[in-house]
Amino acid sequence: MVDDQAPGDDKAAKPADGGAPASPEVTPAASPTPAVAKPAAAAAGTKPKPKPKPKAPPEAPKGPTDPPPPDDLERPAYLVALQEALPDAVQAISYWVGDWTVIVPATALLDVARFLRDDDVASFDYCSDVTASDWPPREQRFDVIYCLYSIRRRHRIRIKVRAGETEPVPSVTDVWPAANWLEREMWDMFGVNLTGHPDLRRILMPDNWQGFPQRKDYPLEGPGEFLLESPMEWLRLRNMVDETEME
Amino acid sequence: MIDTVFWPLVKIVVLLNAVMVSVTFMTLLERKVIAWAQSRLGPMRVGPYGVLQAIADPIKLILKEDITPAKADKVMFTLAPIMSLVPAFVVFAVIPFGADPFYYVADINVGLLFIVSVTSIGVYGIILAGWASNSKYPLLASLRASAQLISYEIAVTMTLVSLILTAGTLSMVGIVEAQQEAGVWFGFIQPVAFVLVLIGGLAETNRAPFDMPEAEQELTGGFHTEYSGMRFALFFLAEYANMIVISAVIVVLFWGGWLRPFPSVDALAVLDYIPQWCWFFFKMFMVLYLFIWIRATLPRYRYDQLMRIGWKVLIPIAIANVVITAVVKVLL
Amino acid sequence: MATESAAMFDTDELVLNMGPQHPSTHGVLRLVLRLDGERVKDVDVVMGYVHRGIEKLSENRDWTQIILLTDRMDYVAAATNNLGYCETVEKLMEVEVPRRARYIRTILAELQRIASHCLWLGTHAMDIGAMTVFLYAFRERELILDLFEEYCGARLTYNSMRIGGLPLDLPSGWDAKVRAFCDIMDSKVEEYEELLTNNRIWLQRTRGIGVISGPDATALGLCGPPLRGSGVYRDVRKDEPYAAYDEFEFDVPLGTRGDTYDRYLIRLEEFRQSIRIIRQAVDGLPEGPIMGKVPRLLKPKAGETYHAIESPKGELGYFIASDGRSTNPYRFRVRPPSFCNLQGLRPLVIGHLVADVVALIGTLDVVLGEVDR
Amino acid sequence: MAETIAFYTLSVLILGLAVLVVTAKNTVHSVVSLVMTFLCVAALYVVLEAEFLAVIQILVYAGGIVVLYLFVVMLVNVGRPPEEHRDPRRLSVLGLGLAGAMLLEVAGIVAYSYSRSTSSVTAPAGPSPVQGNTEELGWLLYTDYLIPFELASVLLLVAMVGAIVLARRDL
Repeated sequence: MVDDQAPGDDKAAKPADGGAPASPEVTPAASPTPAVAKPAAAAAGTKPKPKPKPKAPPEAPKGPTDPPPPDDLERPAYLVALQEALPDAVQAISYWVGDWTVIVPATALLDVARFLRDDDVASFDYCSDVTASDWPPREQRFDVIYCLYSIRRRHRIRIKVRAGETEPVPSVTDVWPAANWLEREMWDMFGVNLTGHPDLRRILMPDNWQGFPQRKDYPLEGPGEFLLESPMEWLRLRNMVDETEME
Repeated sequence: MIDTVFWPLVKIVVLLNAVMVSVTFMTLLERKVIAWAQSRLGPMRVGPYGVLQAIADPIKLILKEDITPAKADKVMFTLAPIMSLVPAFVVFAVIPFGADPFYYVADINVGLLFIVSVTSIGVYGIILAGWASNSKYPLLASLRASAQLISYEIAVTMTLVSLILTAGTLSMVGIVEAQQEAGVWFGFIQPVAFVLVLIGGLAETNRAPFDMPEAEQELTGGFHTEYSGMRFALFFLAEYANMIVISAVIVVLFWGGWLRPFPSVDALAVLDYIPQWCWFFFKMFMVLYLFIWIRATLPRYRYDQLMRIGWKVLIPIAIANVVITAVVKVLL
Repeated sequence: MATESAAMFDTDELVLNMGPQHPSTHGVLRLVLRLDGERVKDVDVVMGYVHRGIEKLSENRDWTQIILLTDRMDYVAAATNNLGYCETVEKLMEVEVPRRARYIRTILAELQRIASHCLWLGTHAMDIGAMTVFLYAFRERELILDLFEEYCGARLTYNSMRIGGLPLDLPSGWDAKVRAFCDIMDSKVEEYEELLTNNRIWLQRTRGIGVISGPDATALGLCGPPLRGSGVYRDVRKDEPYAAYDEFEFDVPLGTRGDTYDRYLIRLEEFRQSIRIIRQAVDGLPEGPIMGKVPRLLKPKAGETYHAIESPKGELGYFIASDGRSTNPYRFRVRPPSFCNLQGLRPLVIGHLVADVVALIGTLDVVLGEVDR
Repeated sequence: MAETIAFYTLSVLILGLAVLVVTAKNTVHSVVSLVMTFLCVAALYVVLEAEFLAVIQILVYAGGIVVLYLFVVMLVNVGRPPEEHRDPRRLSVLGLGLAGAMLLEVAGIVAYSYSRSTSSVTAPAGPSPVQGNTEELGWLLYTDYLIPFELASVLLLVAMVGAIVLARRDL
């Protein structure tokens, strides 16, 4: 169990559905690759493949709106403190239906996280949730989202980090141990390139799973594209794992 | 020839069958009593009020497929249930159900010691079952069980010594007669010893709250995890037979065996019209009921706590009890 | 010969595979325990056996259809799952829920909390060997299931709420039955206490077992009773009131030692507090509509939000992103309290015995349907 | 007659099981054979009407000591194949020598007891005031053999303390 594969490599696990051989690792995050931007490409009228997807969504959203806060809204003290302490780290601030979100670059994530945890005004001691969302047409397709809460001060904030497919996102497990499994799950589902995580293994999916199910270009139905491609190979791998797992 | 061979054989056959039948009904009793304790009905389908469940269960067990795990040690795997069952049945030879020799198979002069020594063999069944299954849960369980049995055996045997001192004999019949002479059941003279033997008995029969070896929630059933069908039934038989043995021993040692209440009060002589064996079985039933009641009520001890109780509480108390009994005996 | 005898005295580490088919892992949890004798040196928690991809499925379902998927997460507390989801979408759509609907939702959620705690109490006690409590607790849970059945027709997966309100008003006479249930439950909680609270064996099995300090519990992301058991005042009902909780009086029980016994006491106290809330809600139940103004075709504006409620297990959060174009959420994420509590299992378990492992799984009150989703 | 049959049956059983003890490849099987041997010896005691001795034999050896043997054997052997016997003939000379010495000794004892057949070996020094096997044993232990008995118990105590000291490294 413990000494199973070290699945840190998310490139190998790219879903290759419907015979689209375009490999995203050739031009990682430089431009929307054919595979990841297929719905967008189909909508634009270009026809990269002779076999178009039968059920392509009409139009894929380009990304979250992340609306800026209205000007007359007073910013909470912890945001002001954050902007004062780390002015370069805050890319943008967003406000929607009562939720504050700060968007920070991945490089500044750890600094922001530590500041928010340790600062007296902010004191976000509780990491509610770590998750991600996938916006394939965008260059930096992933939004990595940290929902924080301060038990002491009773307020919430979300940190959002935009990351490309191979762009490293530092793990915040050192800041909030709670993020350990949540990040594992996020990695399991999205394949965000997490760095510095102490125990990066699949958590919900089987250890030998190929692909990252929560990505938008991952098919909803079917037992996984790997099984579709070569069922016997899948069966063989599966049996092999079952045997080695028996310690 | 008839006296030395035929009658004992008949008695043995009758006794063995009686024990088997009582074990099956014991399981029914347990299920029913626990069900009532838990505000439900228990088995109700087989026969009126489910009384035939006692027959249906053994039939089911006998008809089930008997599986031997592929990597088990075949010989030991088969031997283990037998080794745990035989001692439990052998013990019944020396238990007197009445004053008349008709009611017991043998009255040997080291009866109590015989019981202690024969029951101590039962642990082999458990150890070997766990080892022969070649599986981790049974192995852990059998280690627990044997450690538990051995430690509690010491406490119980120590306690029995004080009883022997009080009665002045090792013979089971003699102990009851001593209670008749004393005019009082030893349970009133040796209440501490009674509690010790009761607790030790619960532990030795792996009953709640000391049922760690079979803790379903922890070890998925314990040393008999890998057993099925008739071999499992043998373990089952052994466990319940052991319960009956322990309750019989408790009745003989502490509650006057076949004696009526207040054996020295002549005014109650009318109670003598109830046959002796009825008294015996009634008392035994009460002890068994107590066992079941405890099981329905109490949570389970943890293994290390159980060992601590055995070694640090029961054994010192038992030794102190022996010393006090001896001193009192000498002084009087 | 010398080296051989030295090797013989080496102690081997025993790897014990607990689950996924094990009577007390509360579902299909698998623990790979590394044991020294019976003492746990390390544990690897393996899950995902009932991973159904509810998040992925939800991203391809209508907003309304998702309600019934949420039933299947924490299947012993379906009503709170419904509530959390509906509240989140309502927050995203900025829909006003009528007061009567909020009251009824509160009643349902609190009944659900009692039902879930009943199940927890039963299984937890069963793990520690007190089998009678199990059936007692289920007896009371049955009463709640009857109430739910009368309300919405289902006994386990209720699908009992809608975005903007409730699908059904209360059946006539239901409130009287709820009141009667509250009276029964009051006495039954006393009964549980009699059986366990001062039981020596129960104390020995739970006191000092799985101690975790308040800061540690916070850092580990524990939530609900395990967090409060460590003395951290955190209850979403109080901190970020939702439904109608800001209109009721209730206390948040806190532990002092952070052990299994404290978590047990807290949940027992939560029975009483839930009954208190239900009584207030039933007494003050306002008249009025049960459905807010919601468009027939649900299509929230593009935006994201995170909203949490206090489920019986702890902070149940939903992160939902809408793209404003399709009739299904763009991103649907559940913050499962059981998952986060289960993360606390490893630090709790290490150094304890195998018998404590089952007690500690019980005390965290995980539901694998929610852990795996 | 019946006693003779029982005696020889039991003797054959004891010898056969004893051979199994040393020949069994699997240590656990060997230990179980040992238990059987002890049980048969106990049965032999019963035939000789020494019930107390029989019961003690079972209680101490079969029920106590061998259980511990089995414990150790089981724990040490987990996951290991039974070790092959190394060169079986290596110590055969020594074994044969020991067996011969043992035989001579037994023969000597028999000859000695026959030559003094008039006086019983086990006769107590004073007249025993009690009847019965158990009582007599107790009487002997606490009169004639008091000092050896106490010495043996002291020896056991020393052994126990030693074992505890060895087992607990942090003492």
